[in-house]
Amino acid sequence: MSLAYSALSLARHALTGHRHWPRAWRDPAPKPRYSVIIIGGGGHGLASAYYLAKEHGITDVAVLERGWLGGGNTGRNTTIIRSNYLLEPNAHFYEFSLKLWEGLSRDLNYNAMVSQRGVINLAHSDSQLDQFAHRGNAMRLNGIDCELLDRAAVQRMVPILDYSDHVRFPIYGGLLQRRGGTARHDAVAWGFARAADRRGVDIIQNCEVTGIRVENGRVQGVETSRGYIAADKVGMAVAGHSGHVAAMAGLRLPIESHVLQAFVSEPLKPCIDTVVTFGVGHFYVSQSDKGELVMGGDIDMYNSYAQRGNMPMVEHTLSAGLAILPMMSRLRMMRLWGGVMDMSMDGSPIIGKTPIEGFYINGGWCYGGFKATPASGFVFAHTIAQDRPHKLNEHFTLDRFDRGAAIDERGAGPTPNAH
Amino acid sequence: MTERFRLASGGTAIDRARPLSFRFDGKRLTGVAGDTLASALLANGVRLVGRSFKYHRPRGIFTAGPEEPNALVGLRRGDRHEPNTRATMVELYEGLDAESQNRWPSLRFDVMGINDRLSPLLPAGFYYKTFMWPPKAWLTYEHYIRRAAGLGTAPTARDPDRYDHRSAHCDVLVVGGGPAGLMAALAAARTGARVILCDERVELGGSLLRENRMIGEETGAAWARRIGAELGTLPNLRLLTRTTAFGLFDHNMAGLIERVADHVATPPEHVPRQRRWNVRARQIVLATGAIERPLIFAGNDRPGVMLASAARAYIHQYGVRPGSRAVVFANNDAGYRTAADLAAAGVTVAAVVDSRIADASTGTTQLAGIPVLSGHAVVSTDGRFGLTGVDVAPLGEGSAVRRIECDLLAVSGGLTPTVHLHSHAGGKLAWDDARLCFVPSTGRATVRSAGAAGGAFGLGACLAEGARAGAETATAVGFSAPAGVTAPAVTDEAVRPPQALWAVPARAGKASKRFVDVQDDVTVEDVGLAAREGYVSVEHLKRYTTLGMGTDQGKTANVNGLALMAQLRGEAIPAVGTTTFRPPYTPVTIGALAGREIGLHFMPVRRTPMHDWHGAHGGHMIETGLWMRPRCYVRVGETPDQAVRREAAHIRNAVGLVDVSTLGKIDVQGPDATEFLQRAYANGWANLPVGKARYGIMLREDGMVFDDGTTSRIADKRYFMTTTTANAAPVLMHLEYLLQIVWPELRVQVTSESDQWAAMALAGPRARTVLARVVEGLDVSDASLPFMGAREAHIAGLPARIFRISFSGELAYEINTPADHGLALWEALLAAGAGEDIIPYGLEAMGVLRIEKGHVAGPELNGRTTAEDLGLGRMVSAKKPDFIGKHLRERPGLKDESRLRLVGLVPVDGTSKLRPGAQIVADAAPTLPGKSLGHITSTAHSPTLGHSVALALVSGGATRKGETLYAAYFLEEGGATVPVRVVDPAFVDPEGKRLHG
Amino acid sequence: MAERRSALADAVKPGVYGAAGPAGPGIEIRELGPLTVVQVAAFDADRAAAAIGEALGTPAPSARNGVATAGAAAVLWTGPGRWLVIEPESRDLASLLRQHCPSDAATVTDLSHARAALRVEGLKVRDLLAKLSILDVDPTVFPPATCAQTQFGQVGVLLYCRLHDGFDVFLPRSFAVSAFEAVIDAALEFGCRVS
Amino acid sequence: MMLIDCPWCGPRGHVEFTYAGDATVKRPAPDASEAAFADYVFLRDNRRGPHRELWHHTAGCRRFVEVHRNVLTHEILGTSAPEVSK
Repeated sequence: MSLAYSALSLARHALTGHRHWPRAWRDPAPKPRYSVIIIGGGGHGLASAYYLAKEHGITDVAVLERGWLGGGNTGRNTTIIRSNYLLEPNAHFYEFSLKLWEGLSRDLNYNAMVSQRGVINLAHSDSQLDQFAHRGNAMRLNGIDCELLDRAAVQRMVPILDYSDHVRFPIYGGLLQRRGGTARHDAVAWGFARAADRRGVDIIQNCEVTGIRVENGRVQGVETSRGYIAADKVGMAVAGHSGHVAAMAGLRLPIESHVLQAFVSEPLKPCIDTVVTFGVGHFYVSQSDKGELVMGGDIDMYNSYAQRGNMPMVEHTLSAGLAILPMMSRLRMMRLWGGVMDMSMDGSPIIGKTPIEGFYINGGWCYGGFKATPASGFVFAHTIAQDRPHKLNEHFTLDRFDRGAAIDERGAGPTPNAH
Repeated sequence: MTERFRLASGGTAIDRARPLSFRFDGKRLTGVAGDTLASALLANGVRLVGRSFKYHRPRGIFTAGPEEPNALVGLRRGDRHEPNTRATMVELYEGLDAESQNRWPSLRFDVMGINDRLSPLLPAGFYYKTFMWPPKAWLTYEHYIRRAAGLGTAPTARDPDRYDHRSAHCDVLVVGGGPAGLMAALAAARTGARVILCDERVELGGSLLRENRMIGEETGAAWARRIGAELGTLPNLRLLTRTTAFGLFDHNMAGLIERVADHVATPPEHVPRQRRWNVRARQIVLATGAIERPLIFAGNDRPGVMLASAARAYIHQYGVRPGSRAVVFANNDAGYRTAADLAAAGVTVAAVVDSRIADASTGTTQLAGIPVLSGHAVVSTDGRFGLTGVDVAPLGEGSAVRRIECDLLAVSGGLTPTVHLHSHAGGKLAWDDARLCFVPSTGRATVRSAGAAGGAFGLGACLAEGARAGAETATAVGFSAPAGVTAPAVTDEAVRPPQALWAVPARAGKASKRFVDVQDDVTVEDVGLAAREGYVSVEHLKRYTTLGMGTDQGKTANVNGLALMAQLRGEAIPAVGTTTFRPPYTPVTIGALAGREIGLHFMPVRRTPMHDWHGAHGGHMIETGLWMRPRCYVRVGETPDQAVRREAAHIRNAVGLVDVSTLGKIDVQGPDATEFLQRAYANGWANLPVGKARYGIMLREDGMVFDDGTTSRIADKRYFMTTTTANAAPVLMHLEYLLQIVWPELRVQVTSESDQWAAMALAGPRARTVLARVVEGLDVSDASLPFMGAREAHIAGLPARIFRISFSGELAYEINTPADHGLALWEALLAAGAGEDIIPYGLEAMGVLRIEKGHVAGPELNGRTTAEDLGLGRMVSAKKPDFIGKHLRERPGLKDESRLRLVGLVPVDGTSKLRPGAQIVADAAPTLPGKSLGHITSTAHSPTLGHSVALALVSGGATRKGETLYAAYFLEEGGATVPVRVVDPAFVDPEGKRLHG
Repeated sequence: MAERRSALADAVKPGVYGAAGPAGPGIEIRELGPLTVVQVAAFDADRAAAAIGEALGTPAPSARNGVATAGAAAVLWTGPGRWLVIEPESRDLASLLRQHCPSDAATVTDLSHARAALRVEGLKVRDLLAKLSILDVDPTVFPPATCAQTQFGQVGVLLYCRLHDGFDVFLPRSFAVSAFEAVIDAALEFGCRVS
Repeated sequence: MMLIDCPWCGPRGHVEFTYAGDATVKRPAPDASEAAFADYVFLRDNRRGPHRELWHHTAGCRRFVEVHRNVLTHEILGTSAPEVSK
């Protein structure tokens, strides 16, 4: 029976009670050597392996995952995709990513539920509208869709927000990117895994990297919980744990790990159609297809590798939520969890070569990782295959801090928890 | 309609003398005080209460507690509507109004019920495999999927109720008021320790209220009531009923929700609906009990199928007969107790179906007149909206199916300890093969489980463990246990071990579904599909099938699902592991998490001493970083924009007064104060005489501009520093860091004086005239008080610090007075200026004036600009051996000539309006994507020049002076680009004649 | 001395608010003032403490969160080598302290106008503080003659426990109205008399 | 909420403090190289486990506190007055 996913194949399999679906990806034992090893079986690592195979014909690749695929931030984020960035390197990179998202489900033959329902950033003063105008005009000049909305236009799109005057932060308007939206996070990991597997990539779960072997400045391979595996090239895509893994290769990074929490409400009939971001309150919300309100806030502000946070940030985030959505008050928060973020020193990612030959880094994603997944894999694959960055990641180098070429979207400076 | 299922007697929770009327789906019914909505519905014979999430199958009441997956209702109407409310946890009150959910048009006839027929096409994860064609069509498919999904409907209005927060600290927190919890609380409290006991139900007792057990001569319920009363008399113990411990966080901070007024129609005035307790406990005893698992067989989801523990609870706690004719199906001894209790309550028990083979060693329990079918299982059920009968067959070979009529099927698959909080605290779990459940293993030293929560299911064991846990936790924090708190001796009857029966095998040719997770409609076949496709880790199983992702978070489903996956993988259950329990234990009202920091109090408001005056005099108040400031003062018949232009023009020609109290003010004092400023600022401070002010720029260590402001030397070893409004707090902390961590040898103290001083700027050609009228004992002539002079004097009898500094570019004085005098000084200056036509002016006119002067502010100090970028490079000291920012500002990227640097822009045509946020490009009609040369940061209509002017950050900066570029505002449809000329940013009085005047 | 206008001048409206219990309001609130508040911040804590002693007759408390009183003046410990001297406005306290504190031992800063002060009393006062702050306000932990700096929500406050059921609460001036509203709101369930 | 034992004020909830990052990075001497300053400003060990970090007791005594905390479990191993640069 056809391996491809489609309505037809679904119907055919229904006749046999779905008893003949094959594995989505194999469960191979690690080989002693690979051309390329990708550390980290999250969206970025799996996408990198997929594009290595698809774009560069490199299929002798292993993705090593400590636990289960997508168990890191891929499966813990609030699934927002957008490219509404101010600074050119970010704008071009994330816009390329958004374009990949738009064709991703069909490219992978796996429905990643890419839902371009729009992303609105709310403005609460004229000066904030000016800042949004700055960002919006920059986006348009960079060829990215974007609209500046007045209060009435925001109200038409998101009628459920509080437009009364009895609020701390009245809504003046907003910045809308219609092509922004959400995608199904787990499906991204699974879809890339299945597609990479079908191109010959070995995806190896429950295989923790415990050491990185480097000899005279060149990477040799990795020690793992399943033995030593040699490789010509090794790429790490373990955002959240970059500091920890890079240390195995003797590298210190311009990164701190911080915990970011997310919450979901009980499932409800549709009430919010777009992604709404309330920057002043560090709050954003969207509604999942299951009907849950998916909410996020700011990081807990202290270094952490624990995938859980504390109540003060929950409290603050939900008060912020009620400040724009008082109707949420009687709804219930059903689940809360934390993810570990690579907070870089300028709030922008690091994708590129390292001082160690054959060892490449992909990290420093702050909160931006999920939406970057396809482009991150695409340019990381290029960087590994060609041993030089792709045009889209040439600015995201590790040495930009020494050179004074930080990409500081927020202007917060070298204070990771401020980005 | 009468309560035909209400028993004549019994019911530990209810008061038959107090009838209550309520509505379900508009139908008027009656219950009694003490009922839950679920028990009242059952008492009235209502069995169909909702529809399932995915297949919209008819569902009834499945449990009697917080684990309820099915009986979710919409409670209350209008702005107090609460979707997805568990009927089993709702205390009945007079006039309660509930409606069923996830059905249209009605509960009995639900069109989406079609999904059940289509289910062969909708296996787990079906949506990952389809809806990919045609391109971009997903949004359309999704539109319908979203409408089919979801459960209840959200209210749209503001919640009229209030939610309070409070903190509490204790030596021992006991969670759960069942037999173990009661003993633990008593034993701990008797030592004198500060104890908090919380229980999520209205009454203490836990299982004692739901079971027919004796403790000594008393019934369990009576014993619980007596102990509860005793606890109530202990001053060092706080008793919190109707209070759910929803989460356990770092350092023993427990989150509790007290449902203060959910049991009444509307909360009394000033009483919160719910109160959230933040409890910090030195020791914690988790006596959270256990939750029964269902058994999995074909048709195990019909209304009338119920947990055995629930069936017993409805009888003993609520005096309700959960059915008329029952079958009991169990893999453990709970079945027999259930059958006996049902029989005693007058329910005909048609059979006890025990999946275990009876043998000589174990034998079978005999119950008078109740047939026991050992080694049998229920293989299917019938009944569209409620159970009408079950088919029973021997397990394994030979399938002599026998049909048994019944309207109740009580099932028990064994117990699962409620380990959520243990798990929140990072505790691990171990699988117990004898008891067939996960029990707490290692965990936080200060958190321990007692009773059923720890796997001790016998009453006697619960009581004993509770007493021990209470005494030991109290002694662990330094209290000594007095003699005499011993648990009453209760002998637990020997139980035969349960026998694993994770799913009754499907019968050939029967397609009827076997549900693992009844809320999200996850079947045994779905688990099989996940295993087949490689989604074999627990987390993949959960995410791929949505097992345990519903409002009940899989309390009755997770372990069964896990066990099935283990079977399919041919591994032991521990090898498959268990999903991490995340807070909350049960869903928590968002309002209760937010508390009182909502509405206008979402973030505190900061007010200047002249706040009320502004409001009373036409000030349009706007928020800037918590502060409320007047944007402008609008006169009758004026628009705000006109007001701003009028005010700005007026300052250039006459005089005005603006409130600048929001500026950060820092007292810098000490023998090394001067050296400290030398190192903290980029420019030099060595030779500033007392009585003089100086403009300073602070850099970040990475070389970017951090903040700017004027600092004055008011005494030999004392400076008065000002910062921008936005950076007042960050600058102070930065200085504290430098003094405490980097240069501890410097003897300097820094103290915030931001709130100590009211500050106002008197600006305009006539400023001196006005000041001279009211100042006392100070010659304010240019000779005596020149530009950048700083003096102390009295003004209109009020102490003041007068600084001759200017943000506006006019002759100006920044005047500070102790805050409580602020309004008086403000009014005195306005009075003194009456003859000079003085006006108050606002934030925006101030902005216009500073833009005309080319002074940088927030939009230019964006954290990405260096001193050079802002045209302040010459100020940065080349001589000082060290200062913050010195060492990284020389990096090539910060010296690059193509950096964005400050320039002025004017419209070439002298009329076009320049707008903030416009992009600067080289072509009149740029092709997209195009190259940015920079952007406009601030604009104003210059009253002096009579046209629009702008400050901009442009690549190359001043080197482009004279060039014509284009300002592009793409956000405006058809917005044409505006030709602009690059000029010096100081548009007005570049030589500074006016301010020196 | 010139008339002072407190930050709460318009906010404090005498009356009884909230629940009316049989025992009367559980909370009594009145504004204190005008006060003189002077900070002494030491480079040499011992010399500074002694100097304060010379100036006021009682040495500054060295114990954490300690309070010493000298006549109408209270000396509150606000950090290592840091004190706030608080008294009803009457004399030039800052100059007095400056005379006694050598400039190489401590600095003196007048903060009289930087705060608004409330006297909060009543049987429910500790319950009220438990609603507003995260401190452990149990009498065994926070007894009379001690003080603590903490926050009400996002607003930093200084609490001075004078009596078992009596606290003085010092609020930052610019936040005073906002914080006062929060205090009254929290007190409603206990009943609250503002005088 | 974490409980930080301020060496000066006593045990307080962590929301009274402002996190100030790795306590082990020390500002180099003024004559140190640009590279040394870049390391100080940008590079972190970011270890997974015990971590020495600074917290500023913003709502309390306004002193920086050195907290020895396991960032994997959030368990605090000790607090002290910060060790200063020199």
